[in-house]
Amino acid sequence: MTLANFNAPVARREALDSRREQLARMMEIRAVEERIQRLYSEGEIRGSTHLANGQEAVAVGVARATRADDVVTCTYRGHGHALALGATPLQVIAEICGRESGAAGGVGGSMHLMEPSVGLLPTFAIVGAGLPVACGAALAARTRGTDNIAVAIFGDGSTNIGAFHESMNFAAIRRLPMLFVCENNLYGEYTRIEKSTPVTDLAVRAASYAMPSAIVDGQDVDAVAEAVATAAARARAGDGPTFIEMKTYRYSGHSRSDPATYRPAGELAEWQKRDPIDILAARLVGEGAIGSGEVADLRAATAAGIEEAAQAALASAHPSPDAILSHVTAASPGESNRWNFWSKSTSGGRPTGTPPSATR
Amino acid sequence: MTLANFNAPVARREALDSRREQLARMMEIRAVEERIQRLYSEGEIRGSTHLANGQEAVAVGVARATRADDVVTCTYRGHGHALALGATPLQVIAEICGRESGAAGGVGGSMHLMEPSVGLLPTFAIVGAGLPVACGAALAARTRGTDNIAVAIFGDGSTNIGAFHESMNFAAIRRLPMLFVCENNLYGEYTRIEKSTPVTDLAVRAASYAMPSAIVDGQDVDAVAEAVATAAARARAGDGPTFIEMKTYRYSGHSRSDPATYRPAGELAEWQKRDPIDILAARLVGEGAIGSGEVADLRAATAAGIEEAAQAALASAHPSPDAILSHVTAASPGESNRWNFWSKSTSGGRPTGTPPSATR
Amino acid sequence: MALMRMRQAVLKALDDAMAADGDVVLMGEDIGDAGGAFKCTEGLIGKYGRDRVIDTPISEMGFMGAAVGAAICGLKPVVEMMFIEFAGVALDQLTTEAATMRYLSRGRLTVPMVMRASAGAGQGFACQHSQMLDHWFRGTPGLKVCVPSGARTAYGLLRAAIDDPDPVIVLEPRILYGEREEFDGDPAFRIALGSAEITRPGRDATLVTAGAMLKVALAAADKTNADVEVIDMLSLAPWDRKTVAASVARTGRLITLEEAPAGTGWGGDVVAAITSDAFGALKAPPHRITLPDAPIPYSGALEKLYLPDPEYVTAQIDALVRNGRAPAAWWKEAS
Amino acid sequence: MALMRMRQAVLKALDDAMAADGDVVLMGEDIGDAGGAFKCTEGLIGKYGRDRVIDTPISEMGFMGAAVGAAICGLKPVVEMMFIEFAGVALDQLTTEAATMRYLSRGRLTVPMVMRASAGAGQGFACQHSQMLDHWFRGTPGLKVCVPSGARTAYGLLRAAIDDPDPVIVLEPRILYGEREEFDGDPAFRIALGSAEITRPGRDATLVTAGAMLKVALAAADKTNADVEVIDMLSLAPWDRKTVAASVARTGRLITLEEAPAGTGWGGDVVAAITSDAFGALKAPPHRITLPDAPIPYSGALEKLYLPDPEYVTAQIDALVRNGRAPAAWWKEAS
Ligand SMILES: Cc1ncc(C[n+]2csc(CCOP(=O)(O)OP(=O)(O)O)c2C)c(N)n1
Ligand SMILES: Cc1ncc(C[n+]2csc(CCOP(=O)(O)OP(=O)(O)O)c2C)c(N)n1
Ligand SMILES: [Mg+2]
Ligand SMILES: [Mg+2]
Repeated sequence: MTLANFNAPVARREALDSRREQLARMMEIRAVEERIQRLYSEGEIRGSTHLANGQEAVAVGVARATRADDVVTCTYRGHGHALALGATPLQVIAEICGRESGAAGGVGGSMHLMEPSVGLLPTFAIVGAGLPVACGAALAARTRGTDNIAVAIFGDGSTNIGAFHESMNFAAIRRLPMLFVCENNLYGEYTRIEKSTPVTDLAVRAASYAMPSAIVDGQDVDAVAEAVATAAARARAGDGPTFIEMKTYRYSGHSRSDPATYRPAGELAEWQKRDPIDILAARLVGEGAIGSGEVADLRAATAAGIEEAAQAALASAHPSPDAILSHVTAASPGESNRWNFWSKSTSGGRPTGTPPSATR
Repeated sequence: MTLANFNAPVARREALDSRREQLARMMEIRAVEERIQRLYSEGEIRGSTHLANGQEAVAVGVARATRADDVVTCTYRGHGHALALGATPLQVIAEICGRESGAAGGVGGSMHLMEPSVGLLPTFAIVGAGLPVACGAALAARTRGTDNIAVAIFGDGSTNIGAFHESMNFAAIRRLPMLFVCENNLYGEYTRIEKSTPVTDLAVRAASYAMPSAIVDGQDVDAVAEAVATAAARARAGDGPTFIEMKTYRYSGHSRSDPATYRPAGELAEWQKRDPIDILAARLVGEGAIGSGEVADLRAATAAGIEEAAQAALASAHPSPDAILSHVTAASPGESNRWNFWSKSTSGGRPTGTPPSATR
Repeated sequence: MALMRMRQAVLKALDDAMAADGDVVLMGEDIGDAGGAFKCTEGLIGKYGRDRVIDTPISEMGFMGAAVGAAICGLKPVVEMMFIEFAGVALDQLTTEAATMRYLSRGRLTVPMVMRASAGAGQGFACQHSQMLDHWFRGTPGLKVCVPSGARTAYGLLRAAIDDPDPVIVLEPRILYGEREEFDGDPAFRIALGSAEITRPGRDATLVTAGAMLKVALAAADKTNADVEVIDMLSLAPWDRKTVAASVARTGRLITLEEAPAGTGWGGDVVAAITSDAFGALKAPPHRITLPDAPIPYSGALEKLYLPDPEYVTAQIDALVRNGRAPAAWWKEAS
Repeated sequence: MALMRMRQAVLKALDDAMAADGDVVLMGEDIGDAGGAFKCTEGLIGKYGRDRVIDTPISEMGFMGAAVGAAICGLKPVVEMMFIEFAGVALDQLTTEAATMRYLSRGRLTVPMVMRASAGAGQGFACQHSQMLDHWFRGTPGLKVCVPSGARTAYGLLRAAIDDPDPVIVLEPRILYGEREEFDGDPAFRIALGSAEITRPGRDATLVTAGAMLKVALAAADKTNADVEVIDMLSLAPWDRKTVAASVARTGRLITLEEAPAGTGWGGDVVAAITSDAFGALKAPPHRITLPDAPIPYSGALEKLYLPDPEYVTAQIDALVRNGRAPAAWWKEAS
């Protein structure tokens, strides 16, 4: 089962240079999330799953403004980021359905997507845990003399956990080449931000670390990309980390079948008026980058592609029982295929001769 | 061995209303710390011990501006606070020498002083651990309908640990009746603040929680007391927590025999020019509250009293072997003598009929 | 007698305890307005108000410590830890602060708090949301740990935990929340911490287990030809050495069924202690049935293989009773 | 052969590893300019610079996680945890993140990091700075745990830990830092993780121990009339089941001497496994010598009573070998 080609994730990342692909990728994320919601209802998904529809502009904006050999840590709400960074719909859907062709071979599930070839570490299921790890990636980049950066992506609720504070401080004091990207979608689980957090703009928290910060319209992919590009350039130049607050919104509930009845009436509708896909579509039509009739076609084509990926995922094999005991330590069964970030000898960080995982 | 009388700690706390006693208490703290340093050299102290000479004004200022039935959490650098709050020199020195007459019966040592009758919980040996506990005490005070407050005391270095952040946020969002008192003595162990912390004034960190803050001259006991009194009144009135940064300095090294060679030349001398005891002594002489000749006498008398306490501590019994297995759980051996904070039936929180621990 | 789901029993225990004692307060993420991620606190905020049902920020170290402080100062906090793994960001407050408070203060300051957490595998929450992790707490002087196996024991243990004057950790097998069991809901019902129950008497072997594994043990006991006594540990610390030792003295064989890899499971301590107590009575070497030394897989196909099922346990018991020796664990044969 | 203090051996191991491999970096509080709270990193910042010897803020979760990320991205971080108790504010990054990274990524992302921590009792650091706490890590799939017993083993284990492609925890008994031992400092010397050493051969009983207890065990072995084989575990996870089982098969008696209360000590798992492996050979019930179920007292007089000494261990061994049964622990008689 090799739907994705050899270089699919990196190629998909690089394709984001195209305006049209940016729009298509946002549509793809939306379609994947909607399909996953259905797969959940259909009983194909175990445990929990967290959708990010409504937040597509953040995912695509970050991916477009960073490089495939940068490192990204994000959370269980990571389907969109995985797709934007370059993981294929098959990898994502298959993982969430526990298939061997999934991004983690089916042992991780919805909360643990990853794709090393485009820098995505296994998404973090413990709130706050990805931030210190991103600091470490940034530290390694600097120590190893590359100009790579690390990007930590996390939610508004995560800014109340200790690891956030420790990471911001550590990154600031060591001027690490990294970005803190906070997706402020107004909710942490079922709790609205004002019930858990005494400040409205989380960007004010950067001042505790003398760290530059920005507040960005997270529904506008161009605004996201611009802010990320600026901060990334600063980080690469050795000028340290930046905190970027993306004001955004998740259309779905927190997880699984959460109907999100705790939201004030009309809030969702209000945000949907500024739908990130619509905003970009309108802009591209305005720019003449895409014909106005093409938007619906692109959407339909994307949906069809995702349906194909979903069917392929469901038709693909469950992991073999060997997977249970493999890759626990280096002494366990399982082919040794460590990803070498920034290895000098290869392009894109892939060590020579190692088959990329994306082809499973 | 009953040097301390029945109500000694509470009486000692209340005595701080007197200006003269404020000065005497600061001298007492200094003398105790100096004696402990010698006891350490003499081999009477095991493990580690952390002196707070130079920081006496913070201890006495906080104690004087709060009530004996408020709750205080502080750190291993807590000898001065224990004495200021009301624990007796014998309790403190004996504990540090591991004697049964010590504040923790000799099982705790230098890092774990306490005196419930004046609100001092066992001092915290884990950086940051006392802050959430103080939040809980404040929560209990409010839930139980008292006007008590909790005070968390901690160092500059502790503002970089996650528990600090989580506690500040929790206190702010619940408007807890409490104070965060940061003793910014410029060092966390052997590291100067600018090497670990990207901001100079830690008070700026309060803005992350929309919490009011103040920066106070920690060498001036009156400035300390005034800031604490203001914040305490606000907390008691239901107006929430305050962060107070006390600019201060420890004259000794971090612990034990640390010679503090990492300090820039002249820094200590510069701070000693603004010695908190000298500042108060001069002020009291100026006010006419004390004759200028009396200062030296008071100092000498204090030193003599401390020497007596030290001798008494050394002459007192080691804990009995029973202490090893007692008080592990309620089912363990050991008299049940739980301190009932704010119990309606007794004054000062001491439940009727329970012999106060301070008399051991 | 009515059937009750375990989550209902937990809710009733909290409700009854709060009604009986105004000092009992709840703390946790989304336990108030949302009623808890697993609906174990549903409706309580309406009944008892926001001062007693406290929705916290995502700050486990913060609110765990707040529970310690509140307990010292006269409340009886019951903290909900949504998944026990999250205690990994809050451990210090339980194992280092709460556990030593009574000791350090020579009995003057005590911490009557409870941390209840959902725990365990079987539902595809993957390796960071599926462990029991009792070993983080078990054996720490000053802490108690218990694990219910259904609605009745969930009620009895949780009420006992809230009554207890010291910190208690209750690990609620998440997979049992929706399971129903006969339980009359008697508000006076308690299960003494530290005491086990003989769930099924037998003469040939003693099968000691806990939590969600009880059901597997009982099914295996039904399947095997041997006459197996099944003991539900209920408390992992302290644990009921007397009951287990007496049983093994009768049966001569000890088997543990643990939802943990061997290196972290409670069975090591149990086997060592009982071997010492009942050495002369042992007809076969004690035997532990554990999870393999590997994280818990997400895939349903794999998780099913990963967890012991009644067939596997039956085969192990049969062999031990018949041959005096259990076969190697499946993963040892496999590798 | 020269005498070397354990702290010097640790320093030499770090120095040699850094010299040999530019990817090795150190992280921790006051390890740079100050040379470490226990002087195990003295001089290294001058030699290797601030990018490889990283003084961190007081943020254990932060820098532990940074070590995980740095390890994934090609460095080999060695984190110093000043006292192992401080891992209570950083546990998640080791047990939940580092331990599962290789598994979740199917071998693509690995975490070749070491956390070395000072641990253990005996010097009056009191109950929150004196524990071994190996049970927080031991048995967690994906993590290795080892404990040196002197300069030579500190060097051999730490070099092996740094070489290891997976996360390893090295618990250095603090009380041994100043102790001297013969060790030639051969930079090629390694002790394979997972292998124990027979420190003293004997025929009557196998006394298994680790860390600072080794000295007590050897002294007791000298005192007793029995001919005791002493095994230094060195690695607690994985542990050397083969060596211990073979020894017990010869001696017929197993005694563990653990610096932990029974509920948290490594001996339960060891006794259970060996009882299973060597059941037929056992002449007496296996016996564990542990700490009491109580926090560690500060007072020197009490801490001395609290910790097992050679006399106590000798009496336990003598009784087991002579009567086939060890006397109850001193605190059980006492209470
Ligand atoms: C340490 C920890 N605590 C609690 C949780 C449970 N949890 C999962 S998601 C979540 C909400 C996070 O909110 P936010 O950071 O705003 O991210 P969002 O889900 O909105 O993207 C919580 C509390 C967890 N996974 N880890
Ligand atoms: C969690 C934790 N990390 C590290 C330590 C070791 N330690 C003890 S005191 C200290 C420095 C604290 O500095 P600061 O907060 O400024 O307080 P000060 O000692 O100056 O009063 C450190 C790092 C500890 N006790 N707990
Ligand atoms: Mg959110
Ligand atoms: Mg300081």
